[in-house]
Amino acid sequence: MPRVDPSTPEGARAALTTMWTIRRFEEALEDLYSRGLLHGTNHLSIGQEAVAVGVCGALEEGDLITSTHRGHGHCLAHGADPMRMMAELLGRVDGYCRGRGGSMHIADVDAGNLGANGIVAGSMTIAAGAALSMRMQGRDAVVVCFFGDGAANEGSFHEALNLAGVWGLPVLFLCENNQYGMSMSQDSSTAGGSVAARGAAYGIEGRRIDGNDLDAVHAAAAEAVAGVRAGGGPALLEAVTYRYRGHSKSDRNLYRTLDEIESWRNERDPVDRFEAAAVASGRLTAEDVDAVRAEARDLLRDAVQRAVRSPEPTVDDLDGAAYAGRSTAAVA
Amino acid sequence: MPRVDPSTPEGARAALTTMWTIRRFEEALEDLYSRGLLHGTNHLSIGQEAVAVGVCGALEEGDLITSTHRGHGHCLAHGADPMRMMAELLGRVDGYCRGRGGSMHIADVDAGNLGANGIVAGSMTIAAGAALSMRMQGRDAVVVCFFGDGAANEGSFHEALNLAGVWGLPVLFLCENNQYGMSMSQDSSTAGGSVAARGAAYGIEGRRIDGNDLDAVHAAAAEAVAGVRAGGGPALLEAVTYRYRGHSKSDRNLYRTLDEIESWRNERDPVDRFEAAAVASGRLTAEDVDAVRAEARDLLRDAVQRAVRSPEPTVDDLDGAAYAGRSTAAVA
Amino acid sequence: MAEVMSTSRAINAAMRVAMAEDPRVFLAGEDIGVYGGAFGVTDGLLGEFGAERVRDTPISEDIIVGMAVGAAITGMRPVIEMQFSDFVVNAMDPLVNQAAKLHFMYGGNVTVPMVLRLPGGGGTGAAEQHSQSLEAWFAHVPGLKVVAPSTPQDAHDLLLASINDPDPVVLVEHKLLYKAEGPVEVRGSLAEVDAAFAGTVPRRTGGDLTIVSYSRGCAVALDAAEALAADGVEATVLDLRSLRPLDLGPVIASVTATGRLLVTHEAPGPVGVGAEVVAGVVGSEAFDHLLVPPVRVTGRDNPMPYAPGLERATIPQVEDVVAAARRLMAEDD
Amino acid sequence: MAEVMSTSRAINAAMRVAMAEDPRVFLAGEDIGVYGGAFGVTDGLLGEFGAERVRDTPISEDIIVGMAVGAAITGMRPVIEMQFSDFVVNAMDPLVNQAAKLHFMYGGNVTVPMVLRLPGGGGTGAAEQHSQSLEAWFAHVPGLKVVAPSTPQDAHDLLLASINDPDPVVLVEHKLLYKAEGPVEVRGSLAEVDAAFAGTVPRRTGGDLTIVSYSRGCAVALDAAEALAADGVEATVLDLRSLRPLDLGPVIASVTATGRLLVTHEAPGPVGVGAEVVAGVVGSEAFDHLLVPPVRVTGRDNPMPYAPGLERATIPQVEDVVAAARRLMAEDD
Ligand SMILES: Cc1ncc(C[n+]2csc(CCOP(=O)(O)OP(=O)(O)O)c2C)c(N)n1
Ligand SMILES: Cc1ncc(C[n+]2csc(CCOP(=O)(O)OP(=O)(O)O)c2C)c(N)n1
Ligand SMILES: [Mg+2]
Ligand SMILES: [Mg+2]
Repeated sequence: MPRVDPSTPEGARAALTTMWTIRRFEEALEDLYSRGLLHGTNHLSIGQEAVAVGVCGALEEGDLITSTHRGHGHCLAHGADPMRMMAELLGRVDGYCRGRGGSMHIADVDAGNLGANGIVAGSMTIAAGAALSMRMQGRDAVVVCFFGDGAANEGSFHEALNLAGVWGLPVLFLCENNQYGMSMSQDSSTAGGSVAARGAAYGIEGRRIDGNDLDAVHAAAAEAVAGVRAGGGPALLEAVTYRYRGHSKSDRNLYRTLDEIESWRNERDPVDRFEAAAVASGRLTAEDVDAVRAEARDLLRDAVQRAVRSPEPTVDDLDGAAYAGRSTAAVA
Repeated sequence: MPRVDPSTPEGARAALTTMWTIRRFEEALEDLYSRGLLHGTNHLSIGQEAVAVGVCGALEEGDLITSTHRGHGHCLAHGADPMRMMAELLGRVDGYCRGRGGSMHIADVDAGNLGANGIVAGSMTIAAGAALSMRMQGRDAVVVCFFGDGAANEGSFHEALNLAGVWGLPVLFLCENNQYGMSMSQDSSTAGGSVAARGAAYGIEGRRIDGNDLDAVHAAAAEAVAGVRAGGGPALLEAVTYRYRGHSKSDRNLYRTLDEIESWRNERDPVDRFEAAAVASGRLTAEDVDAVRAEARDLLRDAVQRAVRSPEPTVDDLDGAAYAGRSTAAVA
Repeated sequence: MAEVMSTSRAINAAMRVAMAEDPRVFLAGEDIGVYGGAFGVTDGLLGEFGAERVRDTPISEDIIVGMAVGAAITGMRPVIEMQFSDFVVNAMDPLVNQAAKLHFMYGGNVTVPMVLRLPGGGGTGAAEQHSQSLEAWFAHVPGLKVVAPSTPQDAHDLLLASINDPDPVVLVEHKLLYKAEGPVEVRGSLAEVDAAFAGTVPRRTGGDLTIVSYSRGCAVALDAAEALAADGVEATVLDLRSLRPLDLGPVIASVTATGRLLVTHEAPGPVGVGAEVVAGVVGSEAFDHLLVPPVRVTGRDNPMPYAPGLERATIPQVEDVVAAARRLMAEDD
Repeated sequence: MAEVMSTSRAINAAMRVAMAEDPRVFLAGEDIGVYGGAFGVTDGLLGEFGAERVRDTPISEDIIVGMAVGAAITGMRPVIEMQFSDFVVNAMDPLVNQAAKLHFMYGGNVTVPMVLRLPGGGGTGAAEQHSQSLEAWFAHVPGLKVVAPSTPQDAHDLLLASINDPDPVVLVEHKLLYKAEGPVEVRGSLAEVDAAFAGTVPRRTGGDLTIVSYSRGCAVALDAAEALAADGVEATVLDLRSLRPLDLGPVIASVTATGRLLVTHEAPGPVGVGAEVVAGVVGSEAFDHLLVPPVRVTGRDNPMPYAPGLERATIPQVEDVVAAARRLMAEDD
């Protein structure tokens, strides 16, 4: 039974809360960055919330995910504490990685998030291995492997889908197609033009879905996960969505038009759409929506306040930290 | 106009001569090896002659090929001198690589063979680059990239087909599907079960053909090459064939049955089939066939005799040889 | 003639010179076109030379480098950018098994004139997978050449020399140097720069101590030398510039004079370039002139962490070099 | 208890012990099942443990290693074979950016207990792309451990210790050692072998000279030492066994006594493991005891050629080590 069922009032409320939490989280990062409190770079998922929330909501306790450089949404949707994520981004000891990993490398293993990855497609082979592991241990878990449209052109994509295919591994490959890999449009980088269609090359039926429709994402993911869990082998979904912000801090948005961005934001925003759908279907009232928004805002405000109070790691924290066992330093 | 047209008597004779040259070449290697005169390992293409000869015959002057670890056939079919190949395998200075490369690394650049490659799928990305190069130089040439069924599971396959697809590069990807990648059957290693079908993932129409029917291979290759040359972008052919010998010297043939080998050898041998077809269609007489066989035998005998007389390289030959320009040794 | 410009502009100018002169030269990499590259190094070149010669690629590092090999052996002169040097891990086959070996392995029948630009190093908060200094690997591989400029002028010249080189060259670029400025004489043509010049050069001279580095390490070394000078310790600072081949002659000569050797670089110490410098020097005639054991000041032996304090602790700082140099001076005078 | 067996049998026996004891241990690689691996090392294990635990993979090195990382961080203990070490170039991302970094980068929340077996080295006529010794790369990477056995017993024990290790371990196997025989005590369980033992050990002792090597280089070094002994020169031969961490204590102690250091390995010299050994020793208290400059006898600095004479010339031979040792003895007595 999935953790969040948006067709129910409680589920709809939970899903909307998480979508707003993600959006507010990303906005809080922008704010911290502009105030010079955040270093490094980060990749925001504003506009893509329905994919993370729809998919992770369709999972069960014990299911695993692997995430990407644009992973804050996946992480939150899979149950992470915003305070600990924020602490990680601020480089503090209460961060999920004790401040060692930062935005691109948040792992929340207790919740089943095996980790974001700074390497495009880097987590795809790891996801296949985790899926094999679940099967060899007789665990019923499904692994969801998030990846971008750009990642689908890496050799790792191919090797992962092929191995998952021949070994029938319980993994759902979830392409979050926000239509650009940094500056390259999917058309200019992807022969054939479709990630979903590539599934056929591996005997996997790929499906393209509207990634900005939370209900649709949830339904498609739930169906795919059920098939995978039932032993049907890997599945592939391509959720079409859009990122409003630049790829990262260095992006001048020269490769797309403002009109394009505006039209997605104004006409297809996943949060707006879900609020409207949930109210129209009677799952939520307008008051519920207001309450959820306020809740997310307060949650984030609190998370930031607590995160900034977390101490910075000290250099001793590095001693022996590269190894779980006997470290280099111990002998050399 | 292709270099060899097997539908004509002259073309049929030329094609048969090359097929026999390849087979005799491989047999000569077995003989040298069993007499302790050949070191290292080698990968024989006995049984696969129709692919190399059919495809290379369909090319024009100036067209390029890239080859694999099982490349003797490609090399001969693309115009190499058996004496210089043999000298290479014997590690002599008259070898194509001055004895430095051996069986897996014969390049005959003057004839347009950019080289065999010891890395499975290693030449696939190189072929794409060569194709780009031809186009940027305004040359009309087509590049044929030979690769095995096993190679189709490497990430390089994916990246090569994708790039060739998006950039519309003039390359024919020619999968020589001998049904095994060392010990792994295509079924057990290849999700989806077909290399040709993978073309669709890149917007390329792949075709599976009978790789033991020289006329069919030639026709399909000629058509594909013409399309590529006309600017149609990359093409993909999967020629189904079979290797009679073990993968290499260490092979105990535990992964297949003797029956399977025998049935291919007895019922589908490409040389037998072409001889029968050519005689039946009146392109060759039985006497022609005998003459061709004798010619190939004599050619190889002569090649071996001359190759063994070629001197071994001396150590000076290594000085500065790793660099075309100023070498490390010159400064350090 | 020389004008002040940043390292990234100096590299950009070198690409412009080479492309204007030689139609065989082309660029390829991820987001190098309209985006101008993750660090803006190729900015403007798409407009000037068009999409055939400034090629945005899919996110496919293996074929970016493999494609370059195929183009190079058939007459082109590709100049390739890895968006971050860390991603070259996805292209080690075309680089090491192909580019480095084909000329030798094919008996001299092909040459592989390609340049691989690798923006590397830490200090930007990009963490473990976007901050590595991997040059030791390439310096270990016969068939490759490896250069690592520390000044805008050298970045300009070494890129031109690399493009002119018949062999595959890895250009180690440090991300923190991109914005560093200096006087640059923009060359008029490829031929103006001779590859043979890429040897070790002094950046400062002093008789007490020899400090060797390359890439961004030179700035650290120079700052340390200034701090030491305030104490009356005069160091020679040598910039290797080329890591393969490695030009140890000037290092040996300097150590013979000073008797003290300190090598610093950002990459971790074990089996790093510093080990080669030390081993090369002690294996030479300078051995007899060494007064104290040579010392290495290298990156901490852990992946590059994200938190600013940890990152700083992982990268050798001026004070680390100064402290090590002081210990060297204190020993065994 | 000990029986004489080849290195490949000793490795095979270690896999059997580990798999029988620990259900988390499984094998994966190309043609390791019915074929028994390109070098027969996994022969028989498929029959014994079945296809779920002895997994033939497609020819896809990136995912062989990446899959192992994913399995390791979720509770399994994969033991992976690269068919030839040269193909690890296709798997450098999962090895270096993932396996080596995840434990650190994720703040200790995961461990990566995997073993990567790398059959490497030349001498088989397999030429440039099937003969490399790439261990210097891995020894440079924090987060990896690297061991390189020279005897069948060590191959057995180090594999067991590696499987028992919570960190990713690269096991450097030399193809020419597979058939080399020696006495092996097959262990009864994983726990019998303590990872901490993997330090440097003497294979021979002598007071005139310290020769350091690892993997197949130890056999060359020992033969050279015997030849030198015939001349009255007694060498200590030290086997490093572990390249990361590197246990230089015994090397430093020995050099302090002998005053002469020779390091030999098959990999090319520049930025190789030998450089680290030399730099580590001269950076230690042994510095003051060195009578002559340390010397490295390494692979020739070119790709491994095919022709037997050229291949031989590229790999350090016993006579090369002997000649270098004689020069060392002749200097500065
Ligand atoms: C192997 C690798 N190549 C390149 C990069 C640089 N890079 C980071 S994100 C990115 C774009 C990825 O596009 P996509 O997969 O569509 O994900 P999105 O950013 O759109 O979420 C690139 C090129 C990287 N991190 N890793
Ligand atoms: C990258 C790489 N992985 C593995 C190998 C070892 N190997 C050599 S040939 C071969 C089988 C290749 O199968 P296929 O592509 O079908 O070619 P075939 O041998 O059947 O001609 C393997 C696994 C290699 N040479 N390179
Ligand atoms: Mg995208
Ligand atoms: Mg095959």
